[in-house]
Amino acid sequence: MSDPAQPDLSVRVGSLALHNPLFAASGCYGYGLEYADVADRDELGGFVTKSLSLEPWKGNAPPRLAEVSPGLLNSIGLANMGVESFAREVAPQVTGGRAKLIVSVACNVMEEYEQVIVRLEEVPGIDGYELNISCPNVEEGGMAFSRNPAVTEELVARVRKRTRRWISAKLTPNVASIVEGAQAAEAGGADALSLINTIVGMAVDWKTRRPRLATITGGYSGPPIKPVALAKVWEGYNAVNIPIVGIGGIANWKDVVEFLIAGASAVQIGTALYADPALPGKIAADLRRFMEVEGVASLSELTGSLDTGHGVTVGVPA
Amino acid sequence: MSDPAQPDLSVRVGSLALHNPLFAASGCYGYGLEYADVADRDELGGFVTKSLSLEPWKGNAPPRLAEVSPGLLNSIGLANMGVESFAREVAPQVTGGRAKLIVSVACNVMEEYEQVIVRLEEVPGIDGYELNISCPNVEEGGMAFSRNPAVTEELVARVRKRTRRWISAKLTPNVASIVEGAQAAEAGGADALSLINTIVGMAVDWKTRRPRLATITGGYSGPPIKPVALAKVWEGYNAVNIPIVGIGGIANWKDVVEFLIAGASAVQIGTALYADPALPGKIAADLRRFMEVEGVASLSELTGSLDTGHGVTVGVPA
Amino acid sequence: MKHLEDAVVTRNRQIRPGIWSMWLRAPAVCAESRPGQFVHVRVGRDFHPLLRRPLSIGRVHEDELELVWRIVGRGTELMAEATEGDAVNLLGPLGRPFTIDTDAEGRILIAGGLGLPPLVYLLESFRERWKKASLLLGVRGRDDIPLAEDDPLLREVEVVAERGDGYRRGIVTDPAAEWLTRREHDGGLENVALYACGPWGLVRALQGLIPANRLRRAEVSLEQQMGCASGVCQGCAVEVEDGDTPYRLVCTDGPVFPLHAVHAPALV
Amino acid sequence: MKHLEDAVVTRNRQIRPGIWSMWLRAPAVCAESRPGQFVHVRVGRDFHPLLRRPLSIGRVHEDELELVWRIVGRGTELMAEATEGDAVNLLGPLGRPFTIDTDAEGRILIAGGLGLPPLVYLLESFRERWKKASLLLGVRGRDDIPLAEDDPLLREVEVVAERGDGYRRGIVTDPAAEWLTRREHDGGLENVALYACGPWGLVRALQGLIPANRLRRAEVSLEQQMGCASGVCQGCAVEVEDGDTPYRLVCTDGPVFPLHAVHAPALV
Ligand SMILES: Cc1cc2nc3c(=O)[nH]c(=O)nc-3n(C[C@H](O)[C@H](O)[C@H](O)COP(=O)(O)OP(=O)(O)OC[C@H]3O[C@@H](n4cnc5c(N)ncnc54)[C@H](O)[C@@H]3O)c2cc1C
Ligand SMILES: Cc1cc2nc3c(=O)[nH]c(=O)nc-3n(C[C@H](O)[C@H](O)[C@H](O)COP(=O)(O)OP(=O)(O)OC[C@H]3O[C@@H](n4cnc5c(N)ncnc54)[C@H](O)[C@@H]3O)c2cc1C
Ligand SMILES: Cc1cc2nc3c(=O)[nH]c(=O)nc-3n(C[C@H](O)[C@H](O)[C@H](O)COP(=O)(O)O)c2cc1C
Ligand SMILES: Cc1cc2nc3c(=O)[nH]c(=O)nc-3n(C[C@H](O)[C@H](O)[C@H](O)COP(=O)(O)O)c2cc1C
Ligand code: FES
Ligand code: FES
Repeated sequence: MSDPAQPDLSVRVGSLALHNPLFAASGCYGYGLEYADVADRDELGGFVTKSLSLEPWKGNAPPRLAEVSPGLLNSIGLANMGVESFAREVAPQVTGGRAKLIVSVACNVMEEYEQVIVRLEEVPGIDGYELNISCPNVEEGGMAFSRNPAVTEELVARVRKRTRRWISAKLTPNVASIVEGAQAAEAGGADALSLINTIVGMAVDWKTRRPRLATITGGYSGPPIKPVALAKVWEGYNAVNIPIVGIGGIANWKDVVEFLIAGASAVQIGTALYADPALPGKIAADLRRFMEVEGVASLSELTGSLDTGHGVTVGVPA
Repeated sequence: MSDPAQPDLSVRVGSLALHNPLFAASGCYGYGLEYADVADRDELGGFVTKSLSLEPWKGNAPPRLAEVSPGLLNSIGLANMGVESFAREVAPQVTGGRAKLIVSVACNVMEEYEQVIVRLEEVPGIDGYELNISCPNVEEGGMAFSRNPAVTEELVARVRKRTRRWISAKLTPNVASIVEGAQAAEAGGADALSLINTIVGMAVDWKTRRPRLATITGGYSGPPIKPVALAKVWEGYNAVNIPIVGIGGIANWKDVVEFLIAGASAVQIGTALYADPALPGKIAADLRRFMEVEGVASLSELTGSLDTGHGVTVGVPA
Repeated sequence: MKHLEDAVVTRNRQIRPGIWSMWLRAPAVCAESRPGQFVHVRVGRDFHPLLRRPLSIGRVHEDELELVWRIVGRGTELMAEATEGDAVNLLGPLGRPFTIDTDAEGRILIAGGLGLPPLVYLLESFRERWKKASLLLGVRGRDDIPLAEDDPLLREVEVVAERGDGYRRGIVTDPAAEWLTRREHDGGLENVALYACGPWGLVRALQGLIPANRLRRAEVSLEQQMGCASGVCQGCAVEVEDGDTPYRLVCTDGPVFPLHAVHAPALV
Repeated sequence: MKHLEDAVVTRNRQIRPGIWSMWLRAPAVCAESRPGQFVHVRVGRDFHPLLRRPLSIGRVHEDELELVWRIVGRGTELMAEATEGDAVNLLGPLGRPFTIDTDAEGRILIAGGLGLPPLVYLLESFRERWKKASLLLGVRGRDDIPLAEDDPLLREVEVVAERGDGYRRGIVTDPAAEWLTRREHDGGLENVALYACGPWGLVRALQGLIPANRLRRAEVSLEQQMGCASGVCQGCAVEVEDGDTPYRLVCTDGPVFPLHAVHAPALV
């Protein structure tokens, strides 16, 4: 509950108003119920569900996780319950709180994105969608969608026709430049961009000579990817006019402030939730302290406030 | 000095024979003289010089380094003495040892690569060239070269015409797929590929709201990039027939073994040298122990030995 | 219901070379814990290591529980550095426990190495109600027994050691096979419940030893790399043939599964 | 010639809140060290933190040297945890020292905060040969003096504190300006050598206070983020107007530069 005497953490991400800038990231908070015993969902500004597909997906062969100190590789393969179970059984339990409910959608083919959205439009209380077009762990679709700007634009545009709800396009960092994809999503009608999904990585067991993930490569997440994510947020911020949700390696309030300064309007916390499901509440408290101490009236004034001073973009070698 | 009773660490990288698989990476060992007081150059299989351009380059504005625990961001901007000073003053002092001398070359335009090579061809004792077409810290050329397969191929082919010496093309990981660039370099006549250069990253000072590098973004290196580098080496290994030199986050002998298993024929140690210039000698000793304990007769048998077993490539979601 | 609880270390000591036993005061976790469940332990500070470490709940005495582990990496090493009074954050109790089968007439518990702690917990909970339950433990040698030499419980465990070391020499499936044969003769296997925990080698051997459906119940506790330990990340999948999908989650569907339904992963 | 030397801690103590002094036995480094040089210190184990930390060489007594630092982050924190007998790997001595100008007739040393250690070293080396050298130190308050309260050297330093705290209240450029004015009257400035080390604010103030080329010599020691500290990475560039390129490396061209040639970086 926000104390009126305390700093107000609220931010807007386009049409989406959040009581604080902290989302739980897709795949790191289940469907919103799993951590209910140990953490108050309403301490989050919002949460993004595990990506849902039209039918349930079983995911990839195990092992699906490898810790690579101090980060994580995963090859889950979008194992999920499918839109129908979510819409019927889960959604009624997770709507209506202070935390906005953003449903992530991931499919193999464009038509299915539309079908899933059509089904979700029947469910009241959903605050928006995140189109996961950036999963590195599936053979068809996934990351390939967001690597192709034309496909990105068409996909977003098709979904846009099906809903008035908030839409964010979640893009992959595994590209030469995020600019084309970001502009394509904007052109397609996205309300926001979610940057970034995981980075392709790999781990090997030197003793057995086997890959540590059954799929050999997987998606890299956690604190080590923060510098890469910050660069993509900054790149995206300078390329589009829609707001950006920053994601990648966030584990404390300073990380949050850095993402905002680099151009994010809100952020998502992913892997760090596994270590501490109650982290968002702690970060929110820390952010209030930060605002007080530093005299920040509104978090949104931080967004894109990077002081490049005499800083130059990459210099021409003399 | 290699004891004949001890395991033999020698490997071949195409036509290049090394007494051990450890190179010092470009930019992390200067021109071969700077660490001479504290580490024996001949404990290296080879070393790659700081990238040289036709004229001396002054590099980017400071600050040029930001530690992002436990990795490093740099925006050096290829500050270097230029080929002439190297050829005249430095080369005579660093040739002729057991450690192979690989000269790295980086220019803004293709013609200059040729000019630098032509000059270096006059210098005896150089064992090969590494074409740095992947620097993220310069405005022209740099990373842009290796993001364009046609340019990569032409550049390698042009240099190929100028020299019979060993050539490796150093590629950027900041692309959607390394396959096209790798195949282009192979088609152009490269003897090997060096994978990877740094990953674009950024760091922000939350207090001052300033970027921690004057150039805002820079190149990310050190242990956190190892999973990304391993994935690129594996991707490259499966895409070309020329050998691969693995680079990225290597800090101990296990890292070396993992890179070999993933497809590298030799490796380069970069950022970790700043912490310990004497590291290569220690890793070489550890590799000997490893070979003895694990009964490995030759390191080259490790190259690409990844046991994918029933491991599948990324699975099709059911 | 699971808790996030700052448990307080009341004792932490090395009980065998590289094997540690820690007692923690954790009233909330203890109040709801059942044998076969585990806790997800926050080790280290900040996010080094990043993930928690899953450890089986060993004995539970009032509001204290025991964890027993072997040092295998940074996480387990850090846990060995904790001393009395330190706080250790636990997420738990987690997972589905062993089935306490009130109608079974024979109970055999089979542990391989560090698989012992949850079976010790199970044994103690059986003891409250029934006299008879046999606990077999297979180890390489004396140094691998996850009980201190001075632990009174050691007398209740039938140890089989590959190296002998003063115990019966052999592998744990030997006495297990004998027990089952004996049992088949006097009373039959139909009312027997078997509980196991240990490495994949043991799981496979037990699957070979005991034909499916001959026992009233045969359960095994599995391990898998874990992220969330709460059914969130879908990371801890194992192949288990007892549902409509080929995979089950160790953290929420398990760690206890029907012995015959589990498949060893390809990479093990 | 520089060395990689496993130095042994002979004493490590907190001398002011958050300020530490460590003495290390490091015969190889000590044998060749000169005032103004620094060592690159390996802190932590493995590669956490990844980089070494540069610290000025403070006093050198026989085969022991002193490091004095303020805890500002993980690296300096870890150094505070070292105790007598621990080994600390040093790379050094590094960089160009202050110029020991045998012909100068007046010597003024001006330190800001943690800029003191190299000037103390310089003062001691002057003392061997000449009586007179003035060392001025500017700090916020008593707690920021990088010398222990019981250190006899404290009596030889003219402390100026912003908060007073029993010392002259003000900033260090006040007594510096007075000293220079006095000197100008009796003897002139042409034979004076000035040595400084401190934050950029001090450097700028001194540049304003003393017109270029009025002194015989004015040198300042700079800091910059460092990677290799050996001229390898080109990471520690600063803008210095005394060569053909706009940048000079703090680790090899410096850390000591002509006062009037240095430019504060844009991001400071
Ligand atoms: C349900 C369950 C109960 C367990 N109970 C016990 C117990 O009572 N006693 C005991 O000694 N060990 C137990 N383990 C194994 C224990 O979790 C690992 O030994 C421990 O996580 C290793 O961590 P580390 O940092 O020391 O090793 P590292 O080598 O650093 O571990 C690296 C990564 O692998 C994971 N990991 C390594 N081995 C295992 C494993 N076997 N199972 C799951 N994750 C692993 C770690 O969590 C970490 O993510 C249990 C595992 C599970 C899943
Ligand atoms: C030549 C030289 C001499 C120095 N002498 C002293 C001294 O005698 N006493 C003292 O207290 N400090 C001195 N410093 C500053 C000292 O190096 C930093 O305070 C220290 O590196 C901070 O490390 P950290 O891990 O505690 O902080 P962190 O915040 O973790 O540092 C992060 C990164 O910034 C670098 N860094 C931070 N501050 C500085 C700085 N001012 N200069 C260079 N790198 C920095 C670190 O090396 C590291 O890479 C000197 C610096 C230089 C370049
Ligand atoms: C185990 C795991 C599963 C994930 N599943 C999804 C998913 O289903 N959909 C999605 O868009 N992102 C998924 N992600 C990516 C995260 O949402 C996030 O983009 C990424 O992990 C980077 O953030 P972090 O470093 O904070 O974890 C997953 C990440 C992890 C670690
Ligand atoms: C400070 C610095 C300077 C570098 N300069 C060059 C360079 O001039 N040419 C080049 O090809 N690579 C350069 N690199 C990249 C390294 O050679 C290497 O590819 C990269 O750092 C990854 O390896 P690492 O993680 O072991 O450092 C530089 C890296 C660093 C950290
Ligand atoms: S560990 Fe996350 S679902 Fe089991
Ligand atoms: S710190 Fe590497 S060149 Fe100075």
